[in-house]
Amino acid sequence: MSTLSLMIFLPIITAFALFVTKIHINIVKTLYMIVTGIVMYLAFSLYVAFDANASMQFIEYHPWIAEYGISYHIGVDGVSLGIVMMNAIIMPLVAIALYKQRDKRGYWINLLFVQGGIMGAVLSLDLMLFYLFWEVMLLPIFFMIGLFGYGNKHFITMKFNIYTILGSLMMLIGILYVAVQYKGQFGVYSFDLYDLKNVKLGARESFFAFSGFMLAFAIKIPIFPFHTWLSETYRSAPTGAVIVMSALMAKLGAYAIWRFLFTLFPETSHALAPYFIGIGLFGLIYFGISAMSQSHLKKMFALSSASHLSLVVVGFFIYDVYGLVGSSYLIVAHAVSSTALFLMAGMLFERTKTYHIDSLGGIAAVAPKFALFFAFFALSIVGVPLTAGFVAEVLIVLGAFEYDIYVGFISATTILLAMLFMFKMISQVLYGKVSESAKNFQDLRLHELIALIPLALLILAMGIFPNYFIKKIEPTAKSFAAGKEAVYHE
Amino acid sequence: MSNTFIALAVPALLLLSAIFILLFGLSSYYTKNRAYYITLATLFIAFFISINGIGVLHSAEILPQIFNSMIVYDTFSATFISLFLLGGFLTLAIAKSFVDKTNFFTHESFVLFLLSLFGMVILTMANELLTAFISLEIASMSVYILVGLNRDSLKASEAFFKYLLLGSFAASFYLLGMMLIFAQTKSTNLDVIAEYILNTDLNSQLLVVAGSMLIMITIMFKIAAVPFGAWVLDVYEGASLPITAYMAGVFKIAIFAFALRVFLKDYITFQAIYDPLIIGGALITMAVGSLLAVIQQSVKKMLAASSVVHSGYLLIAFASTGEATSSAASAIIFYLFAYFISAIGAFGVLSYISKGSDNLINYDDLNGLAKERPIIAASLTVFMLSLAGFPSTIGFIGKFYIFTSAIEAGYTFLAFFGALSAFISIYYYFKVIVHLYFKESGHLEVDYGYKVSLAFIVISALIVLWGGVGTSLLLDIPGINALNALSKYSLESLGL
Amino acid sequence: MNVLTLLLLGPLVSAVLIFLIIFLFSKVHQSVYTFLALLGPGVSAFLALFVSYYSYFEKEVFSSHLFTWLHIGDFVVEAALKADALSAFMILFVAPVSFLIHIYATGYMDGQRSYGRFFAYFNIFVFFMLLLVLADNPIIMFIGWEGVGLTSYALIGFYYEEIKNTYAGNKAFILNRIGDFGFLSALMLLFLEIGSGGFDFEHIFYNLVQIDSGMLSLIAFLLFVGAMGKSAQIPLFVWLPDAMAGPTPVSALIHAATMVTAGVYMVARFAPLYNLTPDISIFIAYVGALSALFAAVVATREYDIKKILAYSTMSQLGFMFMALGVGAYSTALFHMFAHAFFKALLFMAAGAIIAAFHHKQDIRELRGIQAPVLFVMMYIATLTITAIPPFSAFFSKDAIMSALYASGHVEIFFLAFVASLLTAFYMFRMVFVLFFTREKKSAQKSGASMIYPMAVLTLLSIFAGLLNFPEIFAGELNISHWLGLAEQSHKVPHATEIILMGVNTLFIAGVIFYTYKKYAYTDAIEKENETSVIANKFYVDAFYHQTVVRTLQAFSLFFDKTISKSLIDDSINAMAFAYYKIGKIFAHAENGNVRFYALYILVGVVSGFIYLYFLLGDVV
Amino acid sequence: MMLKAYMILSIILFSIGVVGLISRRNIIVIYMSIELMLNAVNLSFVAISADLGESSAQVISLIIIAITASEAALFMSLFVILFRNKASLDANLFDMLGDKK
Amino acid sequence: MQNEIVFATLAIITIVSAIIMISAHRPIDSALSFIVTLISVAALFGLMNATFLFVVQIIIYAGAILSLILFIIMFLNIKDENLPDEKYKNRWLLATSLILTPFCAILINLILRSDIALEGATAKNFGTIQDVGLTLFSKWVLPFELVSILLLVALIGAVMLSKRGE
Repeated sequence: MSTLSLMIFLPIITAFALFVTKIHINIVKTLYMIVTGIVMYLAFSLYVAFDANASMQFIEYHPWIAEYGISYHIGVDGVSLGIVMMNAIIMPLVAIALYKQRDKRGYWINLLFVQGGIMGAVLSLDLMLFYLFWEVMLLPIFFMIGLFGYGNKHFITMKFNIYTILGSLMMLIGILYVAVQYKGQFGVYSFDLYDLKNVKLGARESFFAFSGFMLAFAIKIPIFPFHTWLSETYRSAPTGAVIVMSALMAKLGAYAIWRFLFTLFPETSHALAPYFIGIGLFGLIYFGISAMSQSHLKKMFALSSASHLSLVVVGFFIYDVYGLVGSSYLIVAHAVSSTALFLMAGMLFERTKTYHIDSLGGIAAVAPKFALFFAFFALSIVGVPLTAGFVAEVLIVLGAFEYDIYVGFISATTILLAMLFMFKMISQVLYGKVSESAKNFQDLRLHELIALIPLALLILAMGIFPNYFIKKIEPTAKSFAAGKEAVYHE
Repeated sequence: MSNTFIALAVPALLLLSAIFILLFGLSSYYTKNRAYYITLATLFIAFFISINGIGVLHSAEILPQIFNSMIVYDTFSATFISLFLLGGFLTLAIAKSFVDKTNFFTHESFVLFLLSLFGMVILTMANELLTAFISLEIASMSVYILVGLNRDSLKASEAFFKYLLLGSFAASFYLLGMMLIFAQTKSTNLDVIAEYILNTDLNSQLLVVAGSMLIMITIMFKIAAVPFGAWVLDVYEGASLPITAYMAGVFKIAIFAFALRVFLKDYITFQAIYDPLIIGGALITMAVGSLLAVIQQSVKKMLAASSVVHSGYLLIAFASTGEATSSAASAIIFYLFAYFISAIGAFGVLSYISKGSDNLINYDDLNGLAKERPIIAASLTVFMLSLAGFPSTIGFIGKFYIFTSAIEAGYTFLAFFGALSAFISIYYYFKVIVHLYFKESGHLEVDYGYKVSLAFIVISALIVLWGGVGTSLLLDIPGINALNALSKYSLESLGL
Repeated sequence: MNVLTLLLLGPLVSAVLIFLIIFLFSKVHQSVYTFLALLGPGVSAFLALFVSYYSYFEKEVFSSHLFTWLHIGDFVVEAALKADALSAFMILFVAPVSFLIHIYATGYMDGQRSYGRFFAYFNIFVFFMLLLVLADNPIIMFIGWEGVGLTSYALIGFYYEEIKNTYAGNKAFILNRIGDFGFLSALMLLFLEIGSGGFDFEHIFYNLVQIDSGMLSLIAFLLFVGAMGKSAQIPLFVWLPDAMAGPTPVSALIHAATMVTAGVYMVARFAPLYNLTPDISIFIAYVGALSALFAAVVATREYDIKKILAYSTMSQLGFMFMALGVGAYSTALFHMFAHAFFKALLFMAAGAIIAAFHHKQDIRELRGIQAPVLFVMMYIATLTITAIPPFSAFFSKDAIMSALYASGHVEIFFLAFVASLLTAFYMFRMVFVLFFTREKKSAQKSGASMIYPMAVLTLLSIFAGLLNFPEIFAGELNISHWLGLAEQSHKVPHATEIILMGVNTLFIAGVIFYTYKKYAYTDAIEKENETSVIANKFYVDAFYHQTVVRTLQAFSLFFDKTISKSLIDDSINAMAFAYYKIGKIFAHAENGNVRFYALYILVGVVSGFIYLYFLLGDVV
Repeated sequence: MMLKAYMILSIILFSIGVVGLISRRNIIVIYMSIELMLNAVNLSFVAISADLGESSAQVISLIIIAITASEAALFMSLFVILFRNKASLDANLFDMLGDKK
Repeated sequence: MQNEIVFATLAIITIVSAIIMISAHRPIDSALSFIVTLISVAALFGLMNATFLFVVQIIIYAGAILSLILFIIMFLNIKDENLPDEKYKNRWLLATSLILTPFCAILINLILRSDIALEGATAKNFGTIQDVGLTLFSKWVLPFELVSILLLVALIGAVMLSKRGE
């Protein structure tokens, strides 16, 4: 079994094994740590072995459902590498940070499961395989919210689930449509991405198929106006699930736009790009401003994520090297930052039993380390220099300016938007008089520090030495952008 | 084993066993358990005989001189016969607790059970309308009676009443249709009718068209397509759980098997005429079924209503048989298998936890089951996911085939509506999961016992999962590809 | 190790070490922090002098290539430092002043709980400031630019127990970032126009001619937006007075000597660009003039000692921008140079007063303090700022005035003139109110670590003017020559210049006299009306609050509650609910009556037949 | 032969049966309506047989009569059960199942 | 011609009695008029020379099934007050007839348009027991056997359902 397959199936199989056996929670946690540790090791070795001058590599191919040309076809390139790395790094860290909190087997099993699912979805190069993982990774989240969430969790997890699946099903129809057209043109069925991109579709058909895909991705990301599940879901979800959703799954939606839409429907993507750039820019501003009036910490972060993801969408649809690299970079950067922030929000809740910004305050006085990290991560979301987000935003803005000067200006507002709510929030949560709920606030524990420090260092490293990371993405982005040129000039 | 032998041995075995139990029931050696195990053993043996007929291409009329070419044993029927037998076996095996705990499962009920299977076996082999009708009636009547088995229950009696009345009503349409066809073609043999249709123009086919439609209506009634299937909720509600499972899982497949044969042999020429009707039927069936399923408070009725939706999906594929014959038809076969195993599992779980009561199993009755019985809960979850068409289960592959065939036939909008109703189905299927896992239980922990029933539930769940991801890459167990091949062979054996 | 690298990293290393110590050890003696805090800036200050020395005398250009920051396609950003004359000039005062203020701060912050944290931030600030100044390309400069804003934010809100302070920090950073928005946009445009030819300053200026003039103006304007934010010019100035919430050394270092001057530096750095866009240059001059005047007017009705100084900073920056606007770059820079010393001195003195008086800041409450040393220093600094000869600012301001006059924009000159008179008024108002009183209050004595840096700065304030001694006094304009910027030289005849100087000084002296009459030993200050337009800063803050903040909040609520919740979410829920309701209606059809079920079947059959009829109707 | 006339009569009888089945609440009448429908079909079969001069169709109708008989058996027991339960044979009374609530 | 007149008479009797059957209030009336229908159908069988079917119709239908129905009516001792109060019976009849009319009309239309009538030569022994029996056992033996199983099922069912619970 290759590295990639191992990274996909080791967590899933372990999750199954843990599910059917009844073992002590401590062993479950230990196994979780071991498995995610192995995955992380594999991911690092993958990163090292990854050839920075090539695009798609580590390809693995086996036929699966022969009749329909569905195969187990996986591979990794510069962009997916980022998400793979995030997935591999975040999962163990989440566990370290929450080690003491969660004494439920289901929590860890679901997390393992979702890790495998996301890994599979990222690496898939076959549309059915992708769809399989795309849907499967939803299930653990559904369970996690329903089992370990807060508030009106049953309704919310259901709504989230239904909403997401609506998109997925439309995507399924899109996939099938393209595959059937392929059969019509080439005589055999195939769901392989590289086969299907040869399909010639009429403008109308292409548009509808595109819409099917896009709906799935738009809901998952989410972009305006498919975002209404977002803030309630984030509010209700337990920390682990929120992190997975915001740091990985939402990013996967953006990634999928790039991987599938741009490959399958280059012309349509190009033709519709202005609209999506428009929606993205609108979302960027809309979510940013919406976040201003939130009093719930997680809802605010949710909208902030949405705002940034809209920017990612803009970056992808700009479709040049800067936009692509910038968006890929922002995916990773924001994943790290939001992981850390949601983790810390979870810690905050564990200590104060509230997420309400109004009832918090003065934490810096009682827990300086906490305050330091919290502020740091919040600022990294804002995209201050020397953090990863800054690099990404500069690149996207550059791409946006290259695309169109007005698009450039609007996308440059990203450096303003996050501040509008983030700073007030920092002030209210960390500073001021010590609030009632923060009186007995315990500063960061050792295991929490162990989880947060690598994230902080990663953010800094990516902000200070971006070139080292971007080198791995660049060839992929370039080959795609070159493809775009071909489309333009056809 | 020669095919003729299989074709004769299986129904004969069922019939003889039925008669044996009927007589055995009068003797003093009789206990319910023995009759139960004899039935199981019969089904098991019959199943093992019948699976010899699948996977290889063959088609032959059985004793054409004596039976006047009225029955045909081909891979198609072999496949379905194996399915019924497996289904009957699983239903009965899972229903062990139910059988034990109730007093209305007498020896006659086993007889009827076997006879209904006998009817279905003949039905799939039938190549002639009257034979088909009689065998359908054998199966139906047995099921009517099985529905009304619990005479003390008002619900069961009422369900029996409705099913019988409406069933007879629908059957008379079948006969009327048969009469019209006969009036025109002078035959009831499917092959002869097909030949007639091929050799004449539409002017000489007026009554064939009308009669075929009447027969189609009977089929629609049996598969509970809207507006003919209003009975289904009430009857499923009134019947005891194993019987509901049997109806939903096995009996329905038998109807579809027959319908598929009739469609592919005769109707296919009329595709242009019937397609709008079938499409309309599919759309309205999915729409109404979804609406009804959403509002149900009890899991059993929800499953009943959702079985209507599943019929809608199958109608999509039926509509597509004209343009994309091979993929649509094999999609139907695959989907039938997928639905069959999932429905049997789902109803089986319900019957397992209802322990013989005629409870409807409301959603709230499932609360907290995951804590007390994680395996049962997980299995039910798997079945729900499969019914909902969630990837990694067999139900997804089934839907995948159906939608693909619809698109291939040019009915992309049908696939779209199918996806929409699948989307709505997420709500009611996941509601079960919500109750299983998320709600606190209100009742005390109960011991259900019956490891055997449990084992078969789990086996069904594993089949469902394996059918969704199975591949011979990992283990040398037949996976999706094998199932595909199976449906392809059975299709080819119809000689299209 | 490269000199510049060391110069840059010194403060950073200090900061990181301090952070580590805070983090790892709970109790450390304060002297450890003091040592570390002074080590980095000390090294930097020393090296800065070294670099400037070589730059000045040997015309040596130092440079250092650290690593490739980013390389995608054409977008190559090297993390490289370069100390050409302009940069060397900047670090000449930035680093030493920083060092001095560090020393001062060790006294000012003595014994405070967050002593270590303060110096960590302080050192990071110095690092970013040096990065800004030394950067060889605009992107790295932008990092430093943003970095100083960030640390400024942290330092303004340093006393976070009072949440208002942190809000002041927020405000500062947000307004700064509005400026950065312009800066960043300008850089992006610049890159897209000529970035493929290399994106360090040298190549940029070399390729400037390729850009068409409209775009060039846009870029120039956007760059200046950045400068507006950073240097607190109209309309982005409102953060500066609020920023006085930070500890006084912060005000001295960041909001007087270094960070706020970054805007000036940036415009000067892009002098080749601005030379090509005269419209924008004049615009800058106007903005500067208005800012200078506005700040001066507001300062006349201000009572908070630090805010008076803050407005005076803004006003002085306005002078610098006026000079920049008319192309007198080195003059502006020279004024900035002088300003760094006397303004830092003013702030430090004010800080000492505040520290001595239980952290009161209202000049009416501080009246009559007894601190002779502080008085002398403050007095000298005040004389400097009002441009009384022979203090340094006299030369710089005079140069500005004559440049303005020479440029032919008399209106600007006039505005500047009024502003300079007002400067004299409000500065002396402050001094007279503070020190020239009948009743006396005794103060705590300031520590040595505070006094000595101030003494050094006092000397510098007095003598810094020597460095750019104008020709009129037989000087050689050393700095101007050293910098060698592409200036638009507006020469005025010496006679005119002398007249200007004379008139100017005379008027200023008159104003001082008037002020003396009005405030010294009187209680005029008590009688002033606090509700006037001026005392309310022309309601600019309120205006911003009403228009921008309120609007944003209203939008936020509108988006979140009306659009997201009511419009989208509720309609989705309503759809689900409606669906359920329709289901209920169908449940009525499913009424359990078998005859109805039969009827449905019949309806199905009949409709099927009607369909058939229409299909087969015309067959025969 | 008047095959078409017989068939039309048969259709009319069938329709009357359908009308009776749906309109009447008395279950016995309903049952008789079903019998009428089957008989109508039989009539046609015999007519076809006579028209063809071949007796296959008669055999079919014979078999249908047998099927009718078996249905009759079930209906008889149904009457007994229903009457036992509710002391009435009103079809409208049996609506316990269903979603009316 | 003679045949036509007889047919028309019988047809009218059949239809009228069928209508009475479905509209009579008391089941016993319905049953009696149903007997008339069945017998006239049997007469129609006779008219077509289907003698065996004629006999079977009378014996099984008019004889067995109808007596069974009458027996049940008597056995259950259905009194008038047990009868459903069919207030809207006539409306229902009318409405259903209206709904059904298109079905009926279209089918009749199709029959009239179709080319079914062969007017084949009638064999000498047509419709006799010999003729029918030979056809039954040569061509239709399988349905015949199956019907026996069907009857078995019905038998078991009837016994099961009707026997008293223990």
